[in-house]
Amino acid sequence: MHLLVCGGTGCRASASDSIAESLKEQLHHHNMDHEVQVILTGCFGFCEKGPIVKVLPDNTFYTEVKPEDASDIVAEHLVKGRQVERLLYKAPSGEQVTDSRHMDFYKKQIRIALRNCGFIDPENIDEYIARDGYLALGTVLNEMTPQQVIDQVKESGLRGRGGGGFPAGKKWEFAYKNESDQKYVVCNADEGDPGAFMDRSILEGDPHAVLEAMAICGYATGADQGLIYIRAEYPLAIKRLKIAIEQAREYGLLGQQIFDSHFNFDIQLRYGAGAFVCGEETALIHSMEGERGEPTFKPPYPAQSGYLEKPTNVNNVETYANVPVIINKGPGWFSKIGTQKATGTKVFALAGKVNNVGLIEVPMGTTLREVIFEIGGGIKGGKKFKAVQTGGPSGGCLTEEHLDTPIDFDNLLAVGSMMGSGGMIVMDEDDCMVSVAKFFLEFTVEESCGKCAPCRVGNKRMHELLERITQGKAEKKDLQRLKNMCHVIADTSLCGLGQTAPSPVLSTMENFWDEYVAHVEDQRCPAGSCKELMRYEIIPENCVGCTACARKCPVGAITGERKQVHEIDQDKCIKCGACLDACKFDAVTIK
Amino acid sequence: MENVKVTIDNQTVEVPKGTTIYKAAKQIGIDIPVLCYMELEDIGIENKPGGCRVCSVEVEGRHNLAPACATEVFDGMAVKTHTMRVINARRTIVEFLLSDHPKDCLTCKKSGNCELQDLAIKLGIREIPGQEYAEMSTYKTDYSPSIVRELDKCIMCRRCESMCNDFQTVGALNAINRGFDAAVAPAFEMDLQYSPCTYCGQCVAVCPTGALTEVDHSRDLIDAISDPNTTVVAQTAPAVRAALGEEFGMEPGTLVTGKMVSALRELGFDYVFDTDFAADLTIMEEGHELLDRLNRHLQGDSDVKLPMLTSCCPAWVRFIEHHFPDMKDIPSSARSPQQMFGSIAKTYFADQIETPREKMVVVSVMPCLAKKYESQREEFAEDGNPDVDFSVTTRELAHLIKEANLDLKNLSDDDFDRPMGESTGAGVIFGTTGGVIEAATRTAYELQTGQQLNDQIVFEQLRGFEGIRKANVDFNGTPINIGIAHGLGNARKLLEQIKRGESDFHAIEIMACPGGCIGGGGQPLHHNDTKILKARQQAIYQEDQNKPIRKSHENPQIQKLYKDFLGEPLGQKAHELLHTKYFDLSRKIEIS
Amino acid sequence: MGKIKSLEDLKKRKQDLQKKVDLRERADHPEAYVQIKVGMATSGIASGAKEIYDFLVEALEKRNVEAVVTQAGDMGYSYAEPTIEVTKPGEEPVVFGYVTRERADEVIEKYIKRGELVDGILPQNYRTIDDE
Amino acid sequence: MSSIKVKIKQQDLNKIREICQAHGNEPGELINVLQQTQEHFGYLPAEIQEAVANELGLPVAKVYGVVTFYSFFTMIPQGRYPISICTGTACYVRGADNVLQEFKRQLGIAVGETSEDGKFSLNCLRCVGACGLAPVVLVGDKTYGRVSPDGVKDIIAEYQDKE
Repeated sequence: MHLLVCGGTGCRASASDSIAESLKEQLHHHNMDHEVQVILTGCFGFCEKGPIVKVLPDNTFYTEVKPEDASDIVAEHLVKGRQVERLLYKAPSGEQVTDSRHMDFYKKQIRIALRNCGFIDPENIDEYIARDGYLALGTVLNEMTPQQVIDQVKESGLRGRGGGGFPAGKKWEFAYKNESDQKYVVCNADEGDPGAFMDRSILEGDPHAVLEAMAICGYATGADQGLIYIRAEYPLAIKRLKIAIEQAREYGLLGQQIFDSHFNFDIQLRYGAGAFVCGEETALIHSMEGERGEPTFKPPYPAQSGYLEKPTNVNNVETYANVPVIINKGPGWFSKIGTQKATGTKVFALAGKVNNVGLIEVPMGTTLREVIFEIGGGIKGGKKFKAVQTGGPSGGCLTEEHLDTPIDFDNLLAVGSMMGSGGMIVMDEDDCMVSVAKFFLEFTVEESCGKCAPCRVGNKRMHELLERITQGKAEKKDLQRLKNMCHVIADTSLCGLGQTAPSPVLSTMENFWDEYVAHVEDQRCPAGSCKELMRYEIIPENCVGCTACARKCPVGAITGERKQVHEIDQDKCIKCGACLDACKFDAVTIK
Repeated sequence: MENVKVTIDNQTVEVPKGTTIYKAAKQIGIDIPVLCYMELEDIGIENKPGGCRVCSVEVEGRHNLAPACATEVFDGMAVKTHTMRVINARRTIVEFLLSDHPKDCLTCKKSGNCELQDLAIKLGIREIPGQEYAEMSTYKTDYSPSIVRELDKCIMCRRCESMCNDFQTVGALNAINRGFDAAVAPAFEMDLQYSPCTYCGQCVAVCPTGALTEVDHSRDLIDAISDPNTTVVAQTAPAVRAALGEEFGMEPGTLVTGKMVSALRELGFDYVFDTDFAADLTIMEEGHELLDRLNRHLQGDSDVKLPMLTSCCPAWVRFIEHHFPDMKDIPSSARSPQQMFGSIAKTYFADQIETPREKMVVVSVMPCLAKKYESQREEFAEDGNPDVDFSVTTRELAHLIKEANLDLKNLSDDDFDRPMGESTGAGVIFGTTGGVIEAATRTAYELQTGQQLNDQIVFEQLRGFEGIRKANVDFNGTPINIGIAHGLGNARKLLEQIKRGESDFHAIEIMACPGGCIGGGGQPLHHNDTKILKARQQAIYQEDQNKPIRKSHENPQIQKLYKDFLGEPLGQKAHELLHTKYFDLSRKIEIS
Repeated sequence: MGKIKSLEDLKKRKQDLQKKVDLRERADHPEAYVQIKVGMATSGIASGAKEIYDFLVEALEKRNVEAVVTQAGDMGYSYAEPTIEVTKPGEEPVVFGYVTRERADEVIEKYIKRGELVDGILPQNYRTIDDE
Repeated sequence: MSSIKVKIKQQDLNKIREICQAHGNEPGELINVLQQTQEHFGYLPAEIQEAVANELGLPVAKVYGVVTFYSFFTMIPQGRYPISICTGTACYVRGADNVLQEFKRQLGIAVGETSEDGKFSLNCLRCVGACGLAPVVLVGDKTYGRVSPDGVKDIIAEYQDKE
């Protein structure tokens, strides 16, 4: 039997390392170390209920496991064959699910990029090889010309998963056709989208897939050097990549004359130091060169003049992760999945107000409704769905009416959002759309490199105006001005960061115009979330003078004698809501 | 070269492939505004960050606007440069820029000569929406001896950064911070005086706004002239006369020597002298030093330092002191003309007019910002009284002339005062790249060979505009290898050659600014038109040609100076008054 | 392990390593393999189900039968314990009772390998969640 | 007139030299060098940047330009217990901002600052990938999930008495 323990970042944050250790101890105790193997894997995706322990082969899916649960899992399940019921996943319907294959969360998913995540031990190359690892590289080197490889990738219809959706094969071909004594293959692992962690999960769960794909790309484009640009804040992914690179070198799968061919390829790591704009490929290249990560005007494209001014192919982690499968199963197999214009699958980091937060991979063309209400299990706490935000700071907020939109690059663009790198945040009736727009703008303002005026100054001004709106200080004509700023910034910014920065504002204005108007005309926040437009007051008739609220108030804004009606000093009040929670007599109200 | 056809505002133009929209439009007289873009033809500097986006235009079939400065045309491209969409974008962007820009135009040094102001006027901007609550970047103002930095006015065009790093390789300025807080500044936002800045002033010369300006001494000048108890002496550098006229609407390259002298007299200077006189003096010292080193070298003295480098340019001197301190004994020990003038004025001339040096104010009019700093160097003062009290730029002088309501164009052509207004053609050509070394060659040749140059007085091989030039002059059988560099980046290349022992030059002239002093940081702004620099260079050569005497050692007032006062070139008195030494100013990591 | 020198070498290596992940591979697609559930509630264990389970896992691997052996709870045939349920790909599940090592051996050799029926088949009286 | 002197401890300089040499003293390795330098020193004060510039043959203005561009680099020493609040979108919609405000209030410091006793520093980071636990707070390597403003006090208290 195998015990798979999720070793993704989320689960590790809740001590899944110790769980694995405890399980091993317990197995030892019961003398079962030889029959049962404990494997710390990459992310299972079902982060909402982490840490996860999965028992194979019966697919028992234990959720929210603590190290001290190890003794029960071993003594009850493994020794006695009884599932530990209290650890089983309970569906939102309340029903216990005994086998992960019956979880709604996994039912609609097809795992290509995540095929090995939560399945193999990412620190063991043998497990990757056992799953056809490096077979694609071997096949390519033995049986195909670079052009044939490029043709297969083109034929598969694979498009860049980093945001823009540019056809990967075409990109490879550009790099291939630019002759040079030296070329580079770069993997963009500088995932900086707030609320996206799919690249990290792939690197943590299946690092070899990316290495193999980069080598394939190196062969196809004529590069013998690969560079992975990875966020320094991803220590686990870095560690696993380093191990994977070492193992691949040991096996001769990186290095000189791979598979006894004339092809040499090696990979180095470069660390990103916290700049979202470095997701833009020219900025990324400058950063790798030790410069400020500022984007430059294209052309020249990296395929013409990239790293150290040599032709360079840049793709992101998820894009690469698809490549070995395309080679092994054939482009035809791949292109049958998804839609005609967007083949294959897409990984999303599903988060926010859904029941099942986690990492999912669905075929292109799956609808937002399926993702949110089937895989995601609907809205948390039975609240009402309000919006879903895709594409992170570059994307937009979509509403009820867009729920049946099949997800692909073009469809999302058409409705005012975008695929982006795959963040998907669900919002409910308590979320103020103006505040959400402001949140994203704040991110853009912080992450703007400052090179071009519309992004540097324009976004700052937009953020200020949004701030005014949420404070009830804006006028109706400001809304028009805001719209104009959006259009100009989108129209004139230097790089994708600035060009798409207005999307969260434009899409919320488009879909939630009334909400903007309410803030401006009535100084009212319909979601009741804008603090400046809120007042906590005490209803004298209900107040019994129990002093509970005054004791809870962190800033001492509430005064009143015992058994006397209390009062809130509005100047001191920070609107934290502690008084509302503390009052047992419904004497605190929000206005 | 392949040509492509492009339609801009319904006009078709054929241009070579690779041409930008901006340049193609310019060819047919369509003016697309730019702010960050800067191309200095001939000196190989192009600043094209695509940052300001003011040049945005509409390209048919493209989803967003294209920056005209960076977008290359393609065959069949259709461009609209002034549609309402473009106008709206352009105006909105300039509103953005202004919303983060101080509104002190009334007292700003750049007022009337500011590219941002021009644009605001052109686009008819009357209000900046949201200004009441718009946060503005604030930085402390940095006053160095030469340059004032007011980063509040920085619009991140990055031109200064290009000049400081790509052209000068000084590396004092760099983009710092990011996003709204981004600006261009020295490390740790330190004051320039603690940075490796050479005060060349090329950052000031290209700054489109008032973020980088010169330290203004016009107030000191008014005070000095207004004081009846001081004798105010002017010296004017050669490059000033070739550029001052531009400030009064004259064609670039118009010589205004005589009118400038009139103006200075009108302003109330007691004596109007010429730095050219001191340039001749420099040649006497530097020329003799070169011959001395050369002859010792030819006699087999292996200790002698060759090549000898010129030392007239204070930015260049500061560059070697900062960046190549181990080579600080290579430049000539001769002081610059400005400083030679000062020390002679406050000794020889002060004696003549029986005025104590404390009562004399020597003011230099210079094309240069580093001269302000040079005049303040401790070694150029006696008991705290500087040889040159302060230096004003061509631009500051122009302001004063305008302030005094003088119509430069119609002033009479006056001559400089004597004795220190007498100069030769050799002194004049100090104002352009190659001029110092040509002047030195004229004198050194005659002194070394004992033969008159007569008709061959012009050394064409030393003239030109390329960044690094090499020439060989036959000193009657002895071939002398001469190198010339303008721009400190070019100087760096020659210095590194010397360091590696690969240099076979005997003498090298170095000027920090493009084209030499004519392109100095204190000159009328060229607004990126390097043709202006070339016109000024021609004017300098014209002035040389007009001079009856064209060799420094033939200047009668110089001859008299040596006879009556200094004695021999390189003699003891000359050493005291006309030579200097250099310091190690580099950054040093020391163990604490 | 040393360097992988050729594609053949890799394929061979994969063959050798396959077993490492076989169990997981099959768990993902049990319908493609012979599935054997061993009733292992307390009573099952008391009647020796654990030994049967161990025997099956070992024997199937030795005899190269691609199968998935899982533990199940009470199957509802307490009278016949230990019980096992065998589902061959594309076929209805068959439940065997009173399973001993010998009978288990017989199930593998006759029913699973050759498709012959053996003694001890119990009537099916429940539906699994899979069927829904 | 004299040169500008930058004072640094011998052992610090040795460490910087070691790091730079490990990267071949390549100017292109600036960011990797700074990463390791910060890892060693905890932050990048001016003299450290000067020394790195000197070793790599770069203008110190450029090094500073890079340091101030990337949010990972800091010139302020971090507290012994660096507190990071995830402000990724998932945490945001689940109330990270209120948690952040509460930390600011309780510690009396702004984001990017270190408390006077050097104990705590406060930073925001974008998505640690534990969205299921949102809002997430990190103290050093330890992760706290589903943190509410009420819980802030307890987290701080856990470290307050530690040395």
